[in-house]
Amino acid sequence: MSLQKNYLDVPGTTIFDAEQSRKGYHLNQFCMSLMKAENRERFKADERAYLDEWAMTEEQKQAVLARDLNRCIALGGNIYFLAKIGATDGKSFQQMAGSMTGMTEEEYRDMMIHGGRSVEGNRVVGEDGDAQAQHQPQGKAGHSAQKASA
Amino acid sequence: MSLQKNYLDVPGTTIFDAEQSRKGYHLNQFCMSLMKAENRERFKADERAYLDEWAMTEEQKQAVLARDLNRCIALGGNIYFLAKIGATDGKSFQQMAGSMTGMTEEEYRDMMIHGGRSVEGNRVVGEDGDAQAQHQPQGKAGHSAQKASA
Amino acid sequence: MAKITASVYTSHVPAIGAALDLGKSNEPYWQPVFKGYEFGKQWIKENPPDVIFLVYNDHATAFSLDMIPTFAIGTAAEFQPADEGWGPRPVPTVIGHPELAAHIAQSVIQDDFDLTIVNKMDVDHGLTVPLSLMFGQPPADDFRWPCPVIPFAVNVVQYPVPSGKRCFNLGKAIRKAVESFDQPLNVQIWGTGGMSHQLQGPRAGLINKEFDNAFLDRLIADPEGQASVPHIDYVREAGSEGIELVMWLIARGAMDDIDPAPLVAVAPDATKSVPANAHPVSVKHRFYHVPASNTAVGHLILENT
Amino acid sequence: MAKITASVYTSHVPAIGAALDLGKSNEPYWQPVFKGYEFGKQWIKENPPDVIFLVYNDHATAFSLDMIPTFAIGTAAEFQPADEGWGPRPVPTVIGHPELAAHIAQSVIQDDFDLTIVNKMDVDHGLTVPLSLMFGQPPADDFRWPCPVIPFAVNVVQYPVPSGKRCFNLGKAIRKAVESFDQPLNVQIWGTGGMSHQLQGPRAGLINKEFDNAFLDRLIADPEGQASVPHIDYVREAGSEGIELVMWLIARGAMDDIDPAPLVAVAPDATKSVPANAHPVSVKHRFYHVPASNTAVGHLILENT
Ligand SMILES: [Fe+3]
Ligand SMILES: [Fe+3]
Repeated sequence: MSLQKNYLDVPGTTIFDAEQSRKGYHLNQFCMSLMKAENRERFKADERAYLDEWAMTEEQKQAVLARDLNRCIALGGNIYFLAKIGATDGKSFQQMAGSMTGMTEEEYRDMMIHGGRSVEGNRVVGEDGDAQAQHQPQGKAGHSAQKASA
Repeated sequence: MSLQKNYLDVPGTTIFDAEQSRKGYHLNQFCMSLMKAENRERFKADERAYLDEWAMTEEQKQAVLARDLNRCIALGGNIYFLAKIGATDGKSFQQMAGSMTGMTEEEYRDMMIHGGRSVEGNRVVGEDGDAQAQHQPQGKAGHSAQKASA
Repeated sequence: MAKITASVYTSHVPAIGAALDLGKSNEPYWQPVFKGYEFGKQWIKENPPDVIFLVYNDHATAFSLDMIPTFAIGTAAEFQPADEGWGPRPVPTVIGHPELAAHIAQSVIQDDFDLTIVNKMDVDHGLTVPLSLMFGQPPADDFRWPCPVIPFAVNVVQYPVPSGKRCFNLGKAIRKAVESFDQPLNVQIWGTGGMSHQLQGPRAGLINKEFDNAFLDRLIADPEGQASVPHIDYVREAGSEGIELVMWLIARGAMDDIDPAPLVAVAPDATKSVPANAHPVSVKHRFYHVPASNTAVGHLILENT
Repeated sequence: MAKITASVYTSHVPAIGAALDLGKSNEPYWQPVFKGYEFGKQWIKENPPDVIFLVYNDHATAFSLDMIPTFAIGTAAEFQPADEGWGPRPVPTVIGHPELAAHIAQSVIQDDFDLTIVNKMDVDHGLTVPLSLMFGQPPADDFRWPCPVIPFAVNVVQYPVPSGKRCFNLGKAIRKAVESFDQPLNVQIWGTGGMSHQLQGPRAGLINKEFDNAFLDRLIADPEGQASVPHIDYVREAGSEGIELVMWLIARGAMDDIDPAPLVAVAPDATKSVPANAHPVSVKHRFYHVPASNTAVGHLILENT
């Protein structure tokens, strides 16, 4: 590839382009299969066995089992596909989105009620906004992590 | 519709446009099903029963049973879809195409070997070429038909 | 002759559908959202369309990674509400308008838009939530949407997605197509998706009121200018899913105040003469609210005059 | 940097595949057909491409009426020969080039071509017969095609199909895309289908040698002029399936002698200055024969100089 990817410097953001799509093909197609009620039942009955039916990497399978959506996205997953896992778990889009910030459900919901995350400091990698790498995880989880390392 | 259909005056020719496609949807989708060997077997075992599984009109089913490809096309069929019926019968594209002219296989094959059908008189409805309505069916079949009516 | 009389713009947040379907619309969290649609519900009763041309995006529902059409037009007789993983929404089947849809497909393909024609697809919240917002839940004893709908799906999931300029020009071609249909239909065109939101990664929850309101201002007053804004600006300023806003440009491009000639790239030093606008649009309603779940909700109704 | 070095054009008659697969290529009926490809088989051995960008049409194989993409690019790692009803052709799996395909998709979508990206599809005779004609049957102990192939399917089954001008411009955009790929690949672009033939109705069997040869002349010397010929001329003169020839214009538009600026509609009175051509193409081979089954067979090899 040599077409410019001018979207790599947005912090905490992965653009689902052809390269991500290729990486995540089987992961995302597994997610699509959860749109059928009988597949959701089979997945819930034995997650590992169901995942082993798909040509996913072991890393992708572990990320799904751990419900680590950030990891799933790094491995080629797309949020609209991954949402089918959340739906199977009975989770809302807000719970799924919040889980990627490290915040608790309440913390994330509060942030949204108060107008959502500000774009200030979150436009370009290297600024100091709350979505930048140095401030992860967010919320109380991050505070304790920062205390622990201090 | 009011976009001009400037292709209605070509003799012996049906353009597969959106309107034909809508008319022939179930007929053509039935044909697609014959791309699977097991469906070809089921169709051959009981054609009528297999056709009754599809939301086709009775007229379309009759045209398929009679292998009347001209009728199938008039009812919304497209030749690339209909070819799956011929394939199921073990027929070649040349046999299928020839069957729509009324010529015998030999007559049609001879016409092709000698350079195919001429475009002269066959460009516009109303001319006097061999594809015009007044000269159907073609070949010996047509000669006898013309004698009988004379 | 058919005619586009108005365009409607709205976010299509899935949680709004869930709130409606679970009877939560009177909760304090949701009340301000639904209040913003009261005008629209009354307006559309007084201005009932014969057909809605509904621009939306599929969210990995009808289209997996096996086939990703940039633009897909639904020409089928009907479309079922999809099971997105929570079970299908309890809303009516969407009835299509195969004749008009096929006519529009024919016209815009001849105008060099390379559509994919779709005769079988389920429709997800991107299409059904806007219908719910504008029509409410149809009564059990007459369980159907008030009019046929032509679904028009735009790829905004896998990059590259079509440019703002491409979307705006497509709107112009759709208007031309509608106006050449020989039945006297009152057609509305809806643009859905957006506004600012991001559903993924540590930046999830991004909202940008300034961007959203500037977008609304410019969509109304300078849509051609807005059409030239590159995707990276949407992503950076309005979140990775904020890119859905390009779909609003399709609906906007179909309005009467837009010069129907295709918008082409203009050299920076070219002098552009802006003709006085003989057909201004009328802003019937404008609404903005934060949040609905992860998303800013925007809503606009424009009428041709 | 990747580079398109040559373009190959050929009919893709299914009966040719059947003749090869059933060992009939030495029969008197078929000998003149295969003789016409002897030059090409030798030429491609001496000029082996790294990748073939193969423009063809699907014949109701991968695409039913459920989804009809105007332009579909195959970005998968491999593509299986389809069972078109007679069982799959006994030819190797087609290996794709996902990186280059995705790169081309990204580039031409950004140039306003609204592709459908396809990650799963079987390929029919439209794609495999040209490979068989140019490469022969791969030996049993090394049963594979000599290089990767990017399938590019054009809708020529349901009207409206893309115009000649649209196809020609797409060729230009493909060339630009290939030339911006950062690996030094030798790319060939193939245009397949045609020449005159009609498979349906009382006019089945139509052949028009004059039209076909004039098409070949003009494709070589005045492709821009040929690109402006309307579809109805192909249908009337070259049979309902003769319309497949528009696909040759995609390959032709990607050659070096073509002005890369998009071809736009020009007012009849506009004076057009034709620049002296600094990059003429070289005609390596030209072949024409009637019949193969229902069809006239045409074949052309053009090299960039
Ligand atoms: Fe959306
Ligand atoms: Fe073909």
